[in-house]
Amino acid sequence: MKSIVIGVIGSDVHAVGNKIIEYTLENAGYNVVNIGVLSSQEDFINAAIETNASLIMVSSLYGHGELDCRGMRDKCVEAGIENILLYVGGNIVVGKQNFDEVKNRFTKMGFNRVYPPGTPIDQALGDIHQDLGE
Amino acid sequence: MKSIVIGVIGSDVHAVGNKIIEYTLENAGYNVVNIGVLSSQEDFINAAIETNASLIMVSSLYGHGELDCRGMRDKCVEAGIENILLYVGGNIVVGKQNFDEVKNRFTKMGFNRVYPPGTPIDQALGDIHQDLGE
Amino acid sequence: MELQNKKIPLEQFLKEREQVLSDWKTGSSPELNLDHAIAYSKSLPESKNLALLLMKAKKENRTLVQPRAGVPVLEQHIKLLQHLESCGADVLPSTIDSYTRQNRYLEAEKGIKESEELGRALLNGFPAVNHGVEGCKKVQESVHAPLQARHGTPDARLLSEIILASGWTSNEGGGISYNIPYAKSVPLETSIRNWQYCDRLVGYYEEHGVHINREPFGPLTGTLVPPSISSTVAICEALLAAEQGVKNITVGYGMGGNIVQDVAAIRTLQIMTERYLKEKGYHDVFVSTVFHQWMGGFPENEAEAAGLIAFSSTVAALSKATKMITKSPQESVGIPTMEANGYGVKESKYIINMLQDQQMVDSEKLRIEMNQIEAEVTCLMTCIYGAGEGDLAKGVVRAFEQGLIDVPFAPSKYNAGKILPARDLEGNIRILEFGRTCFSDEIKEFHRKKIQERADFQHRPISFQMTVDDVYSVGLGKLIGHKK
Amino acid sequence: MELQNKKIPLEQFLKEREQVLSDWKTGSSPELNLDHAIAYSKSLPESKNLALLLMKAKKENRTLVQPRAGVPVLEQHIKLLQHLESCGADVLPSTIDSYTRQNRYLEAEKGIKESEELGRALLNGFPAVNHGVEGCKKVQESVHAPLQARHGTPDARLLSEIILASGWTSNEGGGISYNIPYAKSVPLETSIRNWQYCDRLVGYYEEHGVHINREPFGPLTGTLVPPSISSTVAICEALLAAEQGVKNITVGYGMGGNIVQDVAAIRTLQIMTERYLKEKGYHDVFVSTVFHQWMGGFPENEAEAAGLIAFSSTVAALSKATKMITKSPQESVGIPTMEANGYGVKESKYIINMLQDQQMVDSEKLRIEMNQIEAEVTCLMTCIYGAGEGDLAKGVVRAFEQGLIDVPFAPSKYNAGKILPARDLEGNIRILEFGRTCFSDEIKEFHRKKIQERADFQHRPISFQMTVDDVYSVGLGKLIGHKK
Ligand code: B12
Ligand code: B12
Repeated sequence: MKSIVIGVIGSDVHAVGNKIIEYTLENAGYNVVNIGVLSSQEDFINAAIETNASLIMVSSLYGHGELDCRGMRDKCVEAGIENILLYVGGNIVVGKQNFDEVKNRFTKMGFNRVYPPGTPIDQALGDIHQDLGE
Repeated sequence: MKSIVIGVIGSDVHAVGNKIIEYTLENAGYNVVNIGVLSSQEDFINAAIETNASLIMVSSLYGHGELDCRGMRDKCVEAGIENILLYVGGNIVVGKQNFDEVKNRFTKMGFNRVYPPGTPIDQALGDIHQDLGE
Repeated sequence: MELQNKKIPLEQFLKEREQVLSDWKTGSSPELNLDHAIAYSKSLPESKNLALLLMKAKKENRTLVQPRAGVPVLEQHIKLLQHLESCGADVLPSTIDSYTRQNRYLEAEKGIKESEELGRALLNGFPAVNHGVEGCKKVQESVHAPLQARHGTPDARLLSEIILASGWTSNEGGGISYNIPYAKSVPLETSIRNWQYCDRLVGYYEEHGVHINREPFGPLTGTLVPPSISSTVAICEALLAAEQGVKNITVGYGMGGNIVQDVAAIRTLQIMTERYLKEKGYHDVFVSTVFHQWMGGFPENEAEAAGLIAFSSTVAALSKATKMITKSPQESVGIPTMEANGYGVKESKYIINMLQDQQMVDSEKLRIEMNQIEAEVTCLMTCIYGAGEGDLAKGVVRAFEQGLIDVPFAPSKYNAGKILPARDLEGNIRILEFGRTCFSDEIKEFHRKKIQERADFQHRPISFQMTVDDVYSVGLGKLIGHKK
Repeated sequence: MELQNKKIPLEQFLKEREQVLSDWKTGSSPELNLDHAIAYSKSLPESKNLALLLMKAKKENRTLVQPRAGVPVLEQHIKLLQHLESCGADVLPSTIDSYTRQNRYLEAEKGIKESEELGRALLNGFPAVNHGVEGCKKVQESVHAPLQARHGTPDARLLSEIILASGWTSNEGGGISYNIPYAKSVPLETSIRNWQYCDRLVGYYEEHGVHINREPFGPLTGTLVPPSISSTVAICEALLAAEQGVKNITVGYGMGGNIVQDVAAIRTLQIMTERYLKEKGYHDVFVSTVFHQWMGGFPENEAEAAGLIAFSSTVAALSKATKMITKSPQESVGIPTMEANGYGVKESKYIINMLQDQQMVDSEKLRIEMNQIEAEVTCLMTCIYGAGEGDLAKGVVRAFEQGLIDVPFAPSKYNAGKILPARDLEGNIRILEFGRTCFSDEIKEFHRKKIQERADFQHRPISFQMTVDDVYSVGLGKLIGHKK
């Protein structure tokens, strides 16, 4: 059973989606490590190392995602988990922006998959399945 | 007391505005000759000649205004009332169109004043007053 | 021949039919052969039949959503309907242009041509007669939902022939509701007689196993019509239709703005239409209701218009009307773009779905308002039958002639035009001036009291200015008009 | 010092104040001198005072309209508020960004700078502390309507000082409602103590003749919160505020979706808050209510979102809440543009005006729902006071500790998080799993019955999946969640 770290980054307290992601991923057969809301990049990375996770799913709902996610891939590299998969989703920037540009920004930051607002977790299950290859 | 001919042109049956225009213009002190809905250009012109009116106010609500109003000025000229004032208002074309273009079309047809959708009759009282100079 | 409420004999109908079909070139299509048309209608899937869909919806206590829509050019019209369907419309319309409504097919022809040439619509609807059965069939075959013609045609005989032969399964209108608000000098005898033909045609289809829905136009002038007036007209037209063999009728009502009065109106309309049909011996007619979103002047601002659309939908959902007709955020400006029309559908459908499991709660207040409408309708119906010495068709003609029933703001010279409506303190539509309408003294007293309360509260005299203020008010953002 | 529900003595307050003001550089502004601040506040026109405006609106049975809005750059923020005012907002907000809410002023500073440089907002609100009294005053002086800070800050002491000294006349929040939904590991003792300070500050202003409004944050997590839970929190915060000298309180509620339950909730909230305040000896506190348009996940489509906004407004108007907080058609996507936010205001205001003269009709059903909420709140309040051995502040802390009161979906580890809500067959929010909440057996039985009815109807087991489906449902266009 592969492990996935989930959580909500930065000063973000949106907890509802996070609880539902946990429930959905567990139902889909993954070992879910939920570090909850108000989590720092370090919290995510430490949890991933401890549990030997294959994927970190960062949620950011409140708009500061761009500020909060910068440098996360570098920190993974430093921590020795350079190959870990990084997903980000929720409402990851402030306001309604052209999503291609947003995706581009986060891809450059080193995220493997970037989801537009309103993508429920169920819609990402296919990607996870494919990327984790189970 | 100057006379104004009012009516609704073509196959148009929108009667509410017409009744309110009659009421408002009478209250404003004009002699109103209301030929009602479903009126042809000829109906307007005959009424104007009969009552020696200074102004014809054409209402068109239903969208066919452009088809119905064409050639009206020429008919006035033919009938010998070439100098009569012609106003048109209501919802004079089909759909939401750039009003400058619409105004242009009707001005070219020989209308002295052209009103955009949602101009209640009260807002035209100033123009009437000015044009009829009383 | 004298007008009476009597089913048109088959031979007479068929003879008249020949004449009707010769009115315009598209009437000579072989597709208009009745055997052929019936066979074709029977070949269509049940899901395209509005009569059946309404029965299903009513059983499920659901409200169907239908926009108005029509443009002159065939391809554009199909595209428009497909878009509206994709936005969630349960029932599709084809709103007919105003030249066709006045049987001016030559002008409609010109309008189609110019619209094609200029690349913008010059007609305000879909000229179904000019497009003929071939065109109308193509429309029908391009969509999944049932199709209905919506118009305002005093003489819709040829139009009705064409749309039914094209597999459209509903026709809006009636001898009163498509005359009084839509014509100036067509005698009621004429329009009622013409609509008897339209209904007889539906009866013919029914006799041959094809269900067709008929829908009297409820809102009339759309402008401050007291519920009892519009309900009475709807009930009369339902009865006239039933006599000709119509079996599936949707009676309509245009939103007034007071939630309790609106729900009371829909409920009473359903109950009383069924009651009168039974009472007059029509036992197998299925009755449903249609609620029209606000039919008077709309606010210009699109956000406000969107608000009014959702508010209308909320009331419709609470009333559990079987169908609702939507508006668009561009209503006050002009015929909506495809997108704006779809916006109205999507927004409305969302509210209907959200409120699927809620309805207006029973209360004393609702009961009182229902009783009031019932008393008024009973009063009007009684005097209509009285005027006709028992014959409904004659009664209607005479009642209008004598002003016993009177529709506010109607353009027809066959309407007395003496009645004046105004709102009371809670926004209910009441009657300020009765003209010669045959309401009982008790009813008149009720209305006078309500209007007086408002006059006192607003410190103003009771006058036409009150009515005028109320005509403008919803467009300006209030339900009850105020002195400027 | 041990937490208790007791007015903070003046000297202690003033001493603590020195420390608070030294938290960030803007705290040293001379404008924060209390004499100066009070004098300035008194110099402002009455029309800018929210406490007074609410009293006026309540008397007139009117519902005020207020959006949420905040952007990082000062000039942009002013422009935004001026636009919203021109769209008809009666009360103006300044929604504070999330770094400020967590007292991370350094990060907020960075966010302002980058937003200025990139020309787009990187913060999700207006960082009032960083802008200081000078900036906040400028905002206030640029608009006509009263200003309120809206945030979600467990420690809002410095923020409160700054906004009040700037002439803003209302502060949203409370020791429970700005902790449980907005924090993970801030102990309730701490946030309640901090909000006692904020309330004491308001008390100080009141003692010196300046009316200030306080508004507990009603909706909590905005997600299927049963009305009795949110009402109990609001009442507790009203009582805690009153003890510190607050005289003008607006208790809030986030729309649930069943119209009867929503109106019952607003009515009960008004009545019970007043009752508890009187009972506990606070006789001169003015209570009003605020209704939040749907606070859970919004539909993505803008037409649907516009529908939901108008539907929310309709319910608010029928409930006659004193104020309503609006949403925008872009809610599900992100912080709205100025235009989208104004659209929500215009649409909402239109509905409020339209329904000014109507309210929810009294009915048996409404009475039952009100009684239900009353019984539940009484139950919770009794056990909170019990847990605190008579002291409300202690009681709240212990009740949360023991899970006697429990907020669904809250992120705080000081919340038990065992309660699970779900809708019944009519869309009322009920409780599926009680955790350790101290509801009576009778109350539990009522909820179980309601949920069982739904399970039977939907042919499904009672489980968390029901809750999950209900979390998604409104965004997907239904009130009651269905199995996929
Ligand atoms: C009520 C109404 C009806 C009623 C009319 C009842 C009756 N017999 O009077 C009914 C339901 C029957 C109806 C029918 C139709 N209608 Co209609 N109707 C309306 C509606 C909702 C309100 C009109 C109204 O009474 N307003 C209140 C009065 C007081 O305002 P008013 O009419 O605008 O008049 C004022 C001003 O315009 C101005 N004014 C008018 N004329 C003039 C002239 C001058 C010189 C000046 C200065 C000012 C001026 O002063 C008046 C008083 O203040 C409007 C949309 C709207 N405005 O919200 C559509 C509308 C006018 N209808 C429309 C259409 C298309 C139709 C139909 C073809 C059906 C359809 N497709 O839906 C039929 C046409 C029938 C026909 N042959 O004419 C369209 C016209 C579209 C366009 N121009 O692009 C509109 C705009 C709706 C829409 N957006 O589609 N309608
Ligand atoms: C409920 C809510 C709240 C509640 C949250 C309660 C709580 N503690 O959980 C309250 C009222 C407290 C709140 C507060 C705030 N909120 Co809020 N909130 C919402 C709202 C209405 C619904 C969120 C929700 O619960 N949805 C239901 C769940 C199931 O969906 P979800 O959260 O989107 O999660 C799903 C998907 O996004 C996806 N997903 C999430 N993460 C990931 C990650 C990956 C990798 C993948 C594949 C998928 C995925 O899967 C989840 C499950 O299906 C949204 C708007 C909306 N969506 O309609 C705003 C919203 C998220 N909030 C917003 C903001 C700004 C705030 C505030 C700053 C206040 C404000 N300005 O109004 C504060 C922030 C507090 C903080 N420090 O974080 C903004 C964010 C703006 C932006 N990004 O531009 C939004 C979009 C509203 C708006 N348009 O302004 N909020």
